[in-house]
Amino acid sequence: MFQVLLDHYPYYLSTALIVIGVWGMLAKHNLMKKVIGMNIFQTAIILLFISSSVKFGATVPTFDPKLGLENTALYVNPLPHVLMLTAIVVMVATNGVAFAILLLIYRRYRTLDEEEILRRMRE
Amino acid sequence: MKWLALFIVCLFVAFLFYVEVDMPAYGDPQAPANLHVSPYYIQRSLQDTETPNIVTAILADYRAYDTLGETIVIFTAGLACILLLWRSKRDDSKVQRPHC
Amino acid sequence: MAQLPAIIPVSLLLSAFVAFLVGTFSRSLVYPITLLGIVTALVTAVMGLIRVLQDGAQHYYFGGWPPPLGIEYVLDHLSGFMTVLVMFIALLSVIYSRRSFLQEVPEKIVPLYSLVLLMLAGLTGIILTGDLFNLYVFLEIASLAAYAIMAIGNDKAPVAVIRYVIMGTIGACFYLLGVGFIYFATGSLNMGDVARILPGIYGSRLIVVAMTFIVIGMALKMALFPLHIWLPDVYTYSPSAVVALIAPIMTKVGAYVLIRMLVSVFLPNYLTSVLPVTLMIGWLAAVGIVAMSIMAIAQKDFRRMLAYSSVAQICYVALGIGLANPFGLIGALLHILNHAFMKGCLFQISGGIRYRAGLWQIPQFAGLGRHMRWTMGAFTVAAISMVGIPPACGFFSKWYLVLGCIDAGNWVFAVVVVASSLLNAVYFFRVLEKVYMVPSNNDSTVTAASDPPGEMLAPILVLASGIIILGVINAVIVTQILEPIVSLAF
Amino acid sequence: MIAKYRDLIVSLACRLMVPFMFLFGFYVTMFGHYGPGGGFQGGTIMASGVILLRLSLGRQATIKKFPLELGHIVGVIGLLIYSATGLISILAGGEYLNYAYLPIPGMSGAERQHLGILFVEIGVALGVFGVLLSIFDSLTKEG
Repeated sequence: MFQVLLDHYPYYLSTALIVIGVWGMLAKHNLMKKVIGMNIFQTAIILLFISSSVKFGATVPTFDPKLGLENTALYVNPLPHVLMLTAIVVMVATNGVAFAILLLIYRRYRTLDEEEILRRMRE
Repeated sequence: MKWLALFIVCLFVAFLFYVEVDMPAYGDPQAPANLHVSPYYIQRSLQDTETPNIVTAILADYRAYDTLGETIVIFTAGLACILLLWRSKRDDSKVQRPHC
Repeated sequence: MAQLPAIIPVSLLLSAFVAFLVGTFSRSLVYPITLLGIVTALVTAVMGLIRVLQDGAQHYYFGGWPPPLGIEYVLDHLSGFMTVLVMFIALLSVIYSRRSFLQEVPEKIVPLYSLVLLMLAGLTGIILTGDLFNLYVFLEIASLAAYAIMAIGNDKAPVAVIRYVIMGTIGACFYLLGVGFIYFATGSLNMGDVARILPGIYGSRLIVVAMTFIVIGMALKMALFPLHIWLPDVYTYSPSAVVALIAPIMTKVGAYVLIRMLVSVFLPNYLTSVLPVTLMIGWLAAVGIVAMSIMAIAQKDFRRMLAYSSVAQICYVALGIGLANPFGLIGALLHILNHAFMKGCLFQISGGIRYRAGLWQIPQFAGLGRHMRWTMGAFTVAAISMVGIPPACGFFSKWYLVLGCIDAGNWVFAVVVVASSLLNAVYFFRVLEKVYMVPSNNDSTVTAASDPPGEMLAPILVLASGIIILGVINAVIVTQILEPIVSLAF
Repeated sequence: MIAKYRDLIVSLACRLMVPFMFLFGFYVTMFGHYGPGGGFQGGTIMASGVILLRLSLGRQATIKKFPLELGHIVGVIGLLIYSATGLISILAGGEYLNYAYLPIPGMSGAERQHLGILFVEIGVALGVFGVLLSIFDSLTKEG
């Protein structure tokens, strides 16, 4: 049991971050905090992918003449890095759109509290 | 709502703990993800593209279409901000601009 | 001709860039460029479908790198069918949208049409791709563009849309997590490759959780019953032309991804033997059909009624997927087609009523039947089809769904499908009664109303006649296009 | 509306830093072939240079050099460079984005791939630079 924990601890750490993000998105009333929760969620997923690419004793995935190319265990897995570069950009873009919509809401209602906005919408 | 959120979060934790026991060990070079496609990238990308940085070779060549999608995503976000936040020229001329 | 699969999204993307660049200098050129891009994509999609029907599935390797290395596009019966459907509905909606946008948001035409093109490019990208991660990227393109164009409605639209943003992002992140677990277990991202590797490792917990996460993520995107809470508000407060564009195709593409996952990634025998996830989807859908139809009956706002009805109809598709047998899948696919036509028609009609009379509330519709003759005629056709009366196409998809239920021996589902037709009848005939039977109270907004201008009326009539035509030729569609898909899966 | 930051040292330091930020962004874009770097990173650094100017000198002062429309026009040009690279390979008979078909005489396939990656990275850098600037300008526009 302890060995399992030791073998997977980075995954558990990113799980903790994912859960914090989901909690922020679901339970907070302030829309800004929801967007921050969204950010934490996405960053935690990025962390999960990147920690899966680690190989102990390996270096960055850039060709090094001293190491050669025969032994692939000497370079970390490059594919998750590529995927996460794309995912980071997607995250930035989602944030941009979310902020734009938040600004629209704030200009019209002068608050970002969800309860308050919903109450005013019903009027 | 709080209780529902708590329930969902607990479910989520249970799922993730359930799955992470079966994940390949951290830092294991023999993990399935490190054995299927990634060795090809590491061994052949220099030969195929003359680019020492393997990440760049994958990003802009093997999976270049993903990168096109990535650039389009951010372009979409830019357009979305313009659509939502820019006022029309007609409106702007009416509003007196404060000078700073 | 081998380039066909790539040209569909690329022509849309290029016309989006060009439309934006040209639009900053001359606003009037944006609409023709948009139309040109969509027509090009539609023609290419039709050519692609014809080619698929003749020669079988087409595979296209981006950058010339074969599948596990590079990104692959797969144009087979399923994706060809969906591309043609999405582009056809999009063409009609864009033709319809011009008048409406000019009335509601005249100064924002340029970014608006560019975003519409980007959204369509994202949707075709989702449909055509054979790569799990590429699907995520295009899913985000389509979603971001959809958030933006939905948020320009009235004061309440941004509040509704920010909830959609949060739910949609949770959905996309769940999908990404699921793809991640598949990647950790197999090392591949290509759907065909993953499907080859998976049977050896079906026991792994990674695959079970990956499947669950992908299904939950897509259920959020397609607004499956308990996760639908973002949808009614968004459809009610967004601009009517935008809803007429998005409602028929956006949620369907979520359903398509689910079908694609079941058909070409996790093969159906996995679902029935290892994880009863389809049964879960089926039960949720069955509850959803009844609950949402009842909610639709309770609504006074026409758009809100249609929105709840949309959720109920998506549940029919999910029910077909949940049955996981050939008839169920045919029913689901046929219902995607039929519902896109019916909901497109209905939302365009609601926009038309708003354009001419400015009305949303059903009680105010009294007497509209005499003044908006063609529009209300189309509404009658769509309503008959929604209820499921034979010459219209809605009957046939329900027929296949019932056959699927009987095949699976699940009588509860069969009863739900039949009984929900009665509920549909209640809420549509209520509107029909108001429109035709109740005499108008000589309200000036009603008596002054007439059919919307030809540009808006033509798409409505095309869709309404399409409903009848689809009903007549449904046997051809089923044998030519849908049965090959089903034979692929089972 | 962003006002000028009323401190000589801050505004002078920012003004001095910006050319170097551009240079560094360009370097990061070009260095992507050999080490950490690439179009997105380089474009972000360049965009942050302009954003720093906007924050320190105020919008009115910088709007002449970097007009509001600059952002999205540069962004679209970057995207057009990217998709044109793909289209040229289609016209030359290859698949979309297959750089081995780029019509450049006297080069082997791998060298063309190398050059194609460079074009694409420049496209991404311009696109990200323009669009990030445009997002910043939209978000800070007065309502």
